[in-house]
Amino acid sequence: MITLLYLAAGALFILGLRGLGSPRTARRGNLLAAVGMLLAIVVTVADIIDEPGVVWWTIIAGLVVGGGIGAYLALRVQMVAMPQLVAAFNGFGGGASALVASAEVVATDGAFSTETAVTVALSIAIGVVTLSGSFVAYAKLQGLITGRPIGLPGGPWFNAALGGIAVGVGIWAVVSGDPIAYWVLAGVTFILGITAVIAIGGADMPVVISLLNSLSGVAAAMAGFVITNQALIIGGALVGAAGLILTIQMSEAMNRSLAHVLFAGFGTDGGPAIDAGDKPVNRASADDVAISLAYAQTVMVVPGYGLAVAQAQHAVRELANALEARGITVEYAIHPVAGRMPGHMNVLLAEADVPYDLLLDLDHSNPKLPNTDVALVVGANDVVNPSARDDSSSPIYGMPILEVDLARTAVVLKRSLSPGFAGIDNPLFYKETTMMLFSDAKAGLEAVLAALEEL
Amino acid sequence: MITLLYLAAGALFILGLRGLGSPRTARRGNLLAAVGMLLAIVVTVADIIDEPGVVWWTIIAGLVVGGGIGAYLALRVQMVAMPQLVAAFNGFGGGASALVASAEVVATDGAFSTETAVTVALSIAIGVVTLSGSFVAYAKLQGLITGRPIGLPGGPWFNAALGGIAVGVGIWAVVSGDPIAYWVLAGVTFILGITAVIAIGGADMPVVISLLNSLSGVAAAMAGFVITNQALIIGGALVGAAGLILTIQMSEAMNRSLAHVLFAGFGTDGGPAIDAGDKPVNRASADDVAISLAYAQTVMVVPGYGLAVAQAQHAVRELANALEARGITVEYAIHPVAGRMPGHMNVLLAEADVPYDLLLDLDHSNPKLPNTDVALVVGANDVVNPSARDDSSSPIYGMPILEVDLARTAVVLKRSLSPGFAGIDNPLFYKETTMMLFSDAKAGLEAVLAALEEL
Amino acid sequence: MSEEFIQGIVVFVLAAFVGFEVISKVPATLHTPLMSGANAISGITIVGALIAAGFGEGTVAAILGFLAVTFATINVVGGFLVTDRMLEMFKRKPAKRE
Amino acid sequence: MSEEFIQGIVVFVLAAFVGFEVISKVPATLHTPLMSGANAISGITIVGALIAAGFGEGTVAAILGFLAVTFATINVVGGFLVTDRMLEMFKRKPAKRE
Amino acid sequence: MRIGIPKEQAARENRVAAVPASVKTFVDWEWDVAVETGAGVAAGYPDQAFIDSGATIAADAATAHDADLVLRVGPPTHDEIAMLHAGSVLCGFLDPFVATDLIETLASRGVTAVAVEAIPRITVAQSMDALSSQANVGGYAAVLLAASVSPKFLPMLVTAAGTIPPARALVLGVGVAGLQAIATFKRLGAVVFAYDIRPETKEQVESLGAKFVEAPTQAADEGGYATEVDDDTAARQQEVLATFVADSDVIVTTAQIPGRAAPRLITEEMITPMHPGSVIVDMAASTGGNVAGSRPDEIVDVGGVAIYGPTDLASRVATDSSRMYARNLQEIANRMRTETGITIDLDDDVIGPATITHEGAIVNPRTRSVMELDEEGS
Amino acid sequence: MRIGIPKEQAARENRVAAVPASVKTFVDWEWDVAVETGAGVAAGYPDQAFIDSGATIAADAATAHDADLVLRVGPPTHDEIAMLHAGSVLCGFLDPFVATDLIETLASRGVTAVAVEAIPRITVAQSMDALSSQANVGGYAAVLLAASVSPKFLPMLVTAAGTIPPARALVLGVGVAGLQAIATFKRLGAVVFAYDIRPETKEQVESLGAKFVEAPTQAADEGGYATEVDDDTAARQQEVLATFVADSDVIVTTAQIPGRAAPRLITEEMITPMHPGSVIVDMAASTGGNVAGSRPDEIVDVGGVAIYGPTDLASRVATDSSRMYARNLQEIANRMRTETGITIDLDDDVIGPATITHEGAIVNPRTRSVMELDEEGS
Ligand SMILES: NC(=O)c1ccc[n+]([C@@H]2O[C@H](COP(=O)([O-])OP(=O)(O)OC[C@H]3O[C@@H](n4cnc5c(N)ncnc54)[C@H](OP(=O)(O)O)[C@@H]3O)[C@@H](O)[C@H]2O)c1
Ligand SMILES: NC(=O)c1ccc[n+]([C@@H]2O[C@H](COP(=O)([O-])OP(=O)(O)OC[C@H]3O[C@@H](n4cnc5c(N)ncnc54)[C@H](OP(=O)(O)O)[C@@H]3O)[C@@H](O)[C@H]2O)c1
Ligand SMILES: NC(=O)c1ccc[n+]([C@@H]2O[C@H](COP(=O)([O-])OP(=O)(O)OC[C@H]3O[C@@H](n4cnc5c(N)ncnc54)[C@H](O)[C@@H]3O)[C@@H](O)[C@H]2O)c1
Ligand SMILES: NC(=O)c1ccc[n+]([C@@H]2O[C@H](COP(=O)([O-])OP(=O)(O)OC[C@H]3O[C@@H](n4cnc5c(N)ncnc54)[C@H](O)[C@@H]3O)[C@@H](O)[C@H]2O)c1
Repeated sequence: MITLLYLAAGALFILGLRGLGSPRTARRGNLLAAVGMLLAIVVTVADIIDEPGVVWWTIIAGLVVGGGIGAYLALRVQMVAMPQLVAAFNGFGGGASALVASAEVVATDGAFSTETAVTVALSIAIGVVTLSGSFVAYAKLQGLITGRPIGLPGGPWFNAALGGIAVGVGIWAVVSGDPIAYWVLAGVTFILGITAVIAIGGADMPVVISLLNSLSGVAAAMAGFVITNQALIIGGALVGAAGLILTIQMSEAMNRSLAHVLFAGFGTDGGPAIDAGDKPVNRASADDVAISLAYAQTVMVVPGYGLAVAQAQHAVRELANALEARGITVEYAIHPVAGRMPGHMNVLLAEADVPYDLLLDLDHSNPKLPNTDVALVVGANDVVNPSARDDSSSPIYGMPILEVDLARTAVVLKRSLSPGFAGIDNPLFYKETTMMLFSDAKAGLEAVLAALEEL
Repeated sequence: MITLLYLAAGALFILGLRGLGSPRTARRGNLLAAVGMLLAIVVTVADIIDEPGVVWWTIIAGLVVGGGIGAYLALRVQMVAMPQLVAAFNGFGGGASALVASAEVVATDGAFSTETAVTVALSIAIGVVTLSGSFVAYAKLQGLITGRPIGLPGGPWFNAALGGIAVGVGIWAVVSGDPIAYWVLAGVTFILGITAVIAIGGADMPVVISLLNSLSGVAAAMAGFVITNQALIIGGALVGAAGLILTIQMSEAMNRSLAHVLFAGFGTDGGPAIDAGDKPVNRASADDVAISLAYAQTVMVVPGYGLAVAQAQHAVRELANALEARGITVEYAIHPVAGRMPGHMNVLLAEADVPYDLLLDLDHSNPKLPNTDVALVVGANDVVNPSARDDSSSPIYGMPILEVDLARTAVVLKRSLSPGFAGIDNPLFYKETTMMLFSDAKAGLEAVLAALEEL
Repeated sequence: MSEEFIQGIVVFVLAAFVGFEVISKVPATLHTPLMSGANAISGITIVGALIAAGFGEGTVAAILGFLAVTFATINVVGGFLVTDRMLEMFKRKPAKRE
Repeated sequence: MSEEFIQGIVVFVLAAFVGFEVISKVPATLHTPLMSGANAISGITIVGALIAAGFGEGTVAAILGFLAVTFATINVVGGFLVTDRMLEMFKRKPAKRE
Repeated sequence: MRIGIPKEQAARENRVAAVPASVKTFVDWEWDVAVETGAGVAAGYPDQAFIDSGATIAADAATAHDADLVLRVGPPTHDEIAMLHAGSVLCGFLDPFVATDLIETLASRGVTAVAVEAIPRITVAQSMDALSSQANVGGYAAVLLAASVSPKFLPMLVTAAGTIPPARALVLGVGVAGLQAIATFKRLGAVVFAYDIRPETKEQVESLGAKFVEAPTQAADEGGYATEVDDDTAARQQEVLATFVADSDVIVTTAQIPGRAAPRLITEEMITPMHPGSVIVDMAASTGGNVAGSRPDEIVDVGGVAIYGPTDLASRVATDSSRMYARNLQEIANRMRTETGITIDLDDDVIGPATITHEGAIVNPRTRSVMELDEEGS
Repeated sequence: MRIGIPKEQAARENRVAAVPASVKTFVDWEWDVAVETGAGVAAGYPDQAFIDSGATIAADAATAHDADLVLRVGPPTHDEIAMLHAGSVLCGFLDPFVATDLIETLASRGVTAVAVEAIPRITVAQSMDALSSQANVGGYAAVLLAASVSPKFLPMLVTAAGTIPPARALVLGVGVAGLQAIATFKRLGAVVFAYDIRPETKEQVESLGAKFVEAPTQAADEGGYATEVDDDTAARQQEVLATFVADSDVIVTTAQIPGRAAPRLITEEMITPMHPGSVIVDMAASTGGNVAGSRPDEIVDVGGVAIYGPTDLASRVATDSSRMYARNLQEIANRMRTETGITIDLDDDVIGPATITHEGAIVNPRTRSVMELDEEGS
């Protein structure tokens, strides 16, 4: 019977994970998974409540202390610090799995069947790597240690060697059944977790955390084998597999291969070239832009010379059509000198059959921009440069601009941070409310459209 | 150990089903599933080969006879008759599951634990419904009995009553353990299968077969419980679930709700309105068109007045772009009098920026059409009417036409079978090589593009 | 309920989840082949049939077993073959542009 | 290998398949929340921790159990809460056109 | 078989009835082609181009008219008719329902006259339909005329020197010429409204991305042509049109009713509220005009609004209008062609109705009825 | 503060320096505006429209010139200069680097002359850049001229009377006018090729969907203007251009080098192989012409090719070119505006360089250098 209830919890996890994959259902998904977890905990407690000799204080103390710390951290932390928090939580999870297996080692003094011994060793090894690796990731993101990859003596071979040692110790533990061997294994893998993650750059940390998350699932599943509990096996296997897929998707979204991320030290990998010196930009993917657009009520398209260069007039119209089909109001703000000739944008948008009454000139669009949810700047630069308004030393000071910096969100689609005709930098790109989508305008708009249709 | 091999077979089934969902991998998927099946059979045989008292002749005879019949039917049958063949095969599968459970009844004389008894009853009931229902579907499609829904006394309540009786008998069997009860159950459900399917129209048979297919999976899974075999449980559950999803997708693709199909008698459902009197047309979905296009090397777009009415010029260009991105050659055949004014198509296609050198006039396109894989006729009618060439009594006899009827496949996109300007019927629509996609030109092209991008 | 039976339920539920998830949006042209392929897989009952046939005692059991194996084999062999035939249309690969 | 262990493997494989299939193409904005949610689910190890803690004999076992429960609970509680916070942005529904 | 292509003598007529491509086809049929010297120059086809296609150059009009088949653009003068020999076939725009004296002369000289405007507008004759091909060019040329004389930009422009709103264009009469006018206005970026009496044109107007003006409509006759409207309908029509006319910057009117005076669609009162600088091109000026005050080939100023009544629109695009017209004639000739030359088959669906005079008689019923020949005979 | 808008007297000049919208702005600034009677009529702005915006109508030129700020389109005649009072500001196209005698007279009369062509083409001055706004209109008008006189269809048409291939258009010189010409040709459906000496124009040409002719290029000066090319480059340029010119049906040339004669891009030998009926519009005719044989405001026929040298293109679209020009002047006036009226600040980035004469002296360095004033002084 209890197995069936665990199965129900597992089913809730599945539905939860599935829900988390789409913006519409993500919150509900998280809730379902949480309910599943509650079910599993209640079932377990109910199952042991009548057993004799249960040590309750450890359970209650653990639940209270852990719950308090978890809730405090989760509710207090700032939005930007969330990824590192996830890393920390994940480390605790991995550690818990390792502890469960360790407790079994203590309880049985290492007397396992071979197959169980293998799972014990795996629980401990994977759990501990997750623990130490996650905390290094946390420290990197939190700025406690440098975000730059830290070189190891011997480079990547160091970790390879350490991995080899861990395997050897694991075999020793399984074969000998000696508890000491398990503790040595824990020690070696603890170091391995640190050295493996410390060698990876801060920018790749999200991918690393996702991979560690997948590993903590595997650790939980292994622990399930150790204590013969199907809830752990189902939940752990689920997370292990789902986490792996997610890790691959994340590295694809960042244009990295997973191998590159993990073994960066083996080769040299320049990474995406765009970087604004020290000034940080919010770099968005087509998916991110699609979501911002999908959840907007009003969108203002601001076309510029880049739209013309990319010949993206048809693409922009299609995207606008798709947004309109979702009930979103789309208008176009046409700056008097956008492009390279008077009426440049008009020619292009007329070709794409954009109705004239959606084209707003400066006087009509600027009053609307502060109430616009998303200003979608397509290949425009100088005509949306706030310096012209704010910085009297700017060569373009005094030129009227489209004030997209006042919109709730500005999405800027261009290929790089290069300047436009006037050859000057644009503070808009570094604003908090600005998302930069680096791409050719046509390709970028098409990607956004494709992403939108998948929402 | 054997369980793990069954698990491997199950994994192959999963990979196979997944492959079958996409055109690129469908053949490989089928092969994987077949390998999984072979593995399961070999494992089973290997498992029992050393057991004493195995009756080999029934096994060998069954395999030979069944294999021969199956192969003969599969390889001999005509393409058009395939759906009914699938129905027949499915019936055999359901029957087999029922027989496995029945054999268990015979062997144990009905002495089961309650839970096992339930699964035995379910195996028999579901297996037999599948058997008789599938054969009725077969007979309908093969024309052995009329395709029209056959009314039953009391209409749908008849089947409801029969279903109630079956449940009653099932309970009797489980409670009493009397073998007779199981045989009565088999009898009742046999009739139920017939009466349930016979009340449904021939056009809906594909959906019904898919549902019966799902049921045969459930029957197999139940049989798995009966003989405690995880291969049957995994395979059966897989097919049961996948079949159900597929059934829903199929009825959606046919614009029917599943409930409507099954309980058509409860309400009246007009069904799609377009029907060419007695002349049959190949009615295609956007997916079908997308696949034909995706697997073509050369596509000729033939625009007509309907393209103008729908203002689908941008949509056609987008679709062409997507095809070109796949390396497919797309050209446009412009008939001199397509549309309602000289140069009508030119105006529209120029607006959509179709390069002039892709526009072929009559003299240049007709020689190419016989070697064109797909001629995509968008809202054209008279200008592709073969009567003008073939039928000297036709009022348009003698007008030069675009000979899309000579292309390997012609896809005609228009809203209905209504005639065009000349007011005459078009034999092109009834050709075997013609697929009709009934839709507004713009909406239709957009749907095809969406479908194409999912391939 | 026996432990075995419960295990069966666990496996059944998980396999059903896989079945639900494995079918994403399938193009209409593949509906029939997919149905046919799934149908062939449901012939897994052949494993049960083999066991039933092999261990059936008495004429009735033997006949039932024989029939079960025959039916299931028709389903399996015919099913996979006919699916493969349906899928022939997907053999041709789009060639590169000349 | 014990029957139980084999059952475990069956369940593990099937659950892993579900895990693979359940994640279809996820928009990048959901990568972090999904990761966080999955991470919370991996806290299922709390079940093991509860059992370990409940039945641990001796001080070492008790401490290990206590730590295991604490760690796992942090993961579970913190994980679900933080995921929910991340997902707040999806609360707003697009309104109809005025 | 000898075929003659005279040089057109009419003022403002730049077109020619054959182009090198059609000459080449005739030569392929083993016909002798004589092109009068300079016949194609105004259309951009020098003599040498015809020579290269296999024609001989006729030194004067008499030689060019001395042929079995004479292809012309406009009707011949009496002098030119005198150059035709009996039994020859003359093919061109002959105005056969109005210019009856010319027809009479042709008949009396024993010339077979085939009038391209009488080619029936049936599907199989589309390639011979010179009315359509020339109306098509006319619609295009009318818009270019209007655009080039309009003091307003047609497209919308947002510039540093202010936003220029798009011009509003109105097309009245949406036959072949009207449709092409809509398309050309659209290309130039104007906001286009259009109206025609025939209800089916609404869909056609919209198929070009323009807006239909919802004034009263009335079904066409069985030939697809518009019929006259009663005074009441006309009044309601004008009422609706008035506001659109007043707001328009450029107007092209093309409305015709075959065999009758063109309908008056724009009255003087409707013009008064228009902006000064607005332009109206009345393509129906030669048949009475759709616009009050329009005069053929003149520019009339009504309170700052310029009303053009050009009758030579197709001729302004002479290279291509000649090319299309020559192709029409080539197809007609092909229809008449036999092994050895040409024959006139009065029972032919296409040639029959288009033949006006044959073997000394006036054979076309409509011409006969206009000339009241049958009544006299009855 | 009184502002005067005289009626332009030059031939073919239809524009006016103020439109009702700009008058309204001046009135809002509490300026008195006097518009000479009939000044706006040719541009489609009757006196009444100005009155409605708050202007008074001046009965004659003298009254209109008797103001603190006089806004004109073209330069004044000596008679008109005589009507200006000392200390007044004159703003318009004054041709300040060529028409030096006029400048001298203005200086001697104590008139402050602000020449719009000397407004620097910097970002903040874009709304005052009359050269751009008028060149833009000119590019549009040039294409409409070419299209309306071309005997060929610009767009492609597939019709029952044969397929008409699209015309090939060539635009030489891709500044403001050239870009608008490309855009307008594209709208009309021609296949457009374009060329400019400045390499950055390639991307601009392609951004309008046209094709760039890959002839030699040469970087612009720091002001963004083209510089003169050496003979060798010119020869290679012509070699490449020759084939494109020969194949073109319509050509618009706009190439200018500020302060110099326009570059000769099309020679007589390049014209010879062109089809008869082809059309060339040389927008640089008044500064020497890009095309051999072009003459200002004349139509020259070179072997059937018509070469137009219009100098009044912007004036042909007078309603909208006036509207943009008036807006430019309004922005300039705004730049000069103070609480009480206007002042000329010679240190202003925009007004400074554009001021030619002030307080009796010629202050513009370039005019001074053309007049060799500084050398004399040094
Ligand atoms: N309208 C006129 O009459 C006229 C005439 C002359 C000069 N101007 C000047 O031109 C400027 C116009 O402003 P603007 O905002 O339209 O343009 P802009 O300031 O020149 O900026 C255009 C931006 O588009 C991006 N871009 C170029 N190609 C692209 C592609 N294929 N895909 C995506 N992005 C692309 C470039 O950034 P990346 O390289 O990073 O992609 C560039 O920063 C003003 O400074 C104006 O004064 C206007
Ligand atoms: N080009 C000319 O100069 C000219 C002038 C006058 C007459 N014509 C005549 O017009 C005809 C032209 O031939 P054609 O093949 O282009 O056109 P057509 O024969 O008139 O056929 C057009 C087809 O488009 C379909 N359609 C209409 N609206 C649609 C929409 N929104 N979406 C999808 N389909 C739509 C209609 O079928 P459904 O209703 O089923 O959708 C109709 O059968 C010829 O007969 C020609 O002789 C031509
Ligand atoms: N089937 C064919 O092959 C073919 C070929 C060419 C033209 N046609 C048809 O012939 C018909 C006439 O074409 P056309 O261009 O020669 O016409 P037209 O030149 O005779 O007349 C021009 C237009 O004026 C309209 N008109 C007449 N009176 C009007 C009024 N009072 N108010 C508004 N509009 C009025 C007519 O409806 C017509 O559309 C059209 O239907 C056309 O499609 C058919
Ligand atoms: N930043 C601004 O505010 C602003 C405003 C308007 C114009 N501009 C720039 O000013 C520049 C000049 O514009 P314009 O239209 O006044 O130019 P223009 O009228 O002086 O010349 C027209 C064109 O002729 C070209 N040309 C000169 N010699 C040539 C030769 N030998 N061969 C081919 N082409 C030749 C020039 O490069 C120029 O593009 C452009 O770069 C334009 O973008 C800038």
